[in-house]
Amino acid sequence: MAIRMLYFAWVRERVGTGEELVDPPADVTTVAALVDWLATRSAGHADALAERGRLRAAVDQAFVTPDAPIAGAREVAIFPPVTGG
Amino acid sequence: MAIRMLYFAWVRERVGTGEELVDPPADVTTVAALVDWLATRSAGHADALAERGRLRAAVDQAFVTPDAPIAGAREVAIFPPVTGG
Amino acid sequence: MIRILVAPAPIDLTAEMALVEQASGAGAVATFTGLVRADAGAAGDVDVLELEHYPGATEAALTELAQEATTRWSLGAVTIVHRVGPMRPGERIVFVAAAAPHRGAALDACAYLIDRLKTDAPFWKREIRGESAAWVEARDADAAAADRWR
Amino acid sequence: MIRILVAPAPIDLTAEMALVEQASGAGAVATFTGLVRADAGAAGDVDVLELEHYPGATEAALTELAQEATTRWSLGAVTIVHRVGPMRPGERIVFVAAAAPHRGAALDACAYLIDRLKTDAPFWKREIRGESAAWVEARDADAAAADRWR
Repeated sequence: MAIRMLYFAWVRERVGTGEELVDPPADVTTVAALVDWLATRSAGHADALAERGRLRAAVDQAFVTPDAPIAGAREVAIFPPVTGG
Repeated sequence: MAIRMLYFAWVRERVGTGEELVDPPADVTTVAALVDWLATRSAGHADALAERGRLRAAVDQAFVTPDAPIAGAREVAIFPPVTGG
Repeated sequence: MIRILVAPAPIDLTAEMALVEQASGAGAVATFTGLVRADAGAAGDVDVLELEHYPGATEAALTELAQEATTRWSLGAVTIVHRVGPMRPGERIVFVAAAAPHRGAALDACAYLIDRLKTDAPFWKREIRGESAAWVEARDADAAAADRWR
Repeated sequence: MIRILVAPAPIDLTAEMALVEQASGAGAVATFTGLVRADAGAAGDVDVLELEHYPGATEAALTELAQEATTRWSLGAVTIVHRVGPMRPGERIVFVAAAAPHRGAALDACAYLIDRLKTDAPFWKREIRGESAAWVEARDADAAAADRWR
């Protein structure tokens, strides 16, 4: 099933879009695996997702760690550490 | 030398005035001794100054403890614990 | 900037905040506002709260308090405004603000200012309910809160 | 009262404070206001600060944060207003307020809200200086400040 990917801040800039629909293979079951797979999609993706330690993620708008499952997820967001306030 | 006495809150109400000039004898050298001497001036003074533990004082607008000297003081204030803010 | 104001007029929060925010280095502003509480417990609702103070000594105590805060923390502005005289439930009694480059200093200084003000500035509250009036008793919790900073 | 607002309009402090002060049981109101700093250090002055966020997730995160505060402290009101989009030095980025019957809860809850907001809400700052733009890096101190509350 297709997942709606969202990218924010410099991740968005480097990927080249803030939003895309993706359909990862069945063996991609966690956020970490999804990031690995996304990084193969384009040079922009590879650049944006190179430094895994600087990436954070949310699955269906809930903040998660990289080992979080993505089974059934409709929306996954990848972004840098937040800097609000 | 005369001292300007100031009273605030319920001390003022019980003394019956907010301000008076007093000229204590030479052996009255501390705030505590001054309060003892003031308490003999009227029934209102005695009532206002009866509970020494509930009184606070300032000498020339600086907050002091009962053992503080009053030598040279121009203004002494007696009042309850403060309740601002 | 240190601003101390003790006056019977209602506290103009918008104007006070503008002064604090315009102070140099104000990236973070923490404030505390005390209001006359409408529901004053077992004794029934308060109609009027009266604030008495010690003119001259009050301003001196608040100025000293503000100066102590600026020696403890790097602050762009400290404002202490305290209303005196009669006021109604819901109205502002006191407004305290601290501005600093970063939030830790602003938040800590604001808590320090209001905790110390409660025990170190010569104000006295009297609650008026109908025909009766009662002086507010000092709270041990206030002395304990102020002692945290010594 | 819990009020969450994420919007590009300037933050109306007067209106926000009025809402907080009118909440029931508001004897004490603590606020924190974050301003765009004019002097941004070695890289020179910031002309414009841009705030990007994650629509939907931002509001959900702030609502959850406000609800957590109301379970920790007895609060009459919690307000979190965060501006997004472009803004100028001196303008308000964020306004947080907590109202409670007594000051301890209001002050603690206010510090909690801004500390947790810094690490738990999906906002990203970009500083624009002349022709160049740079994303602000997250600060370890913010994570440490948020961890104090866990």
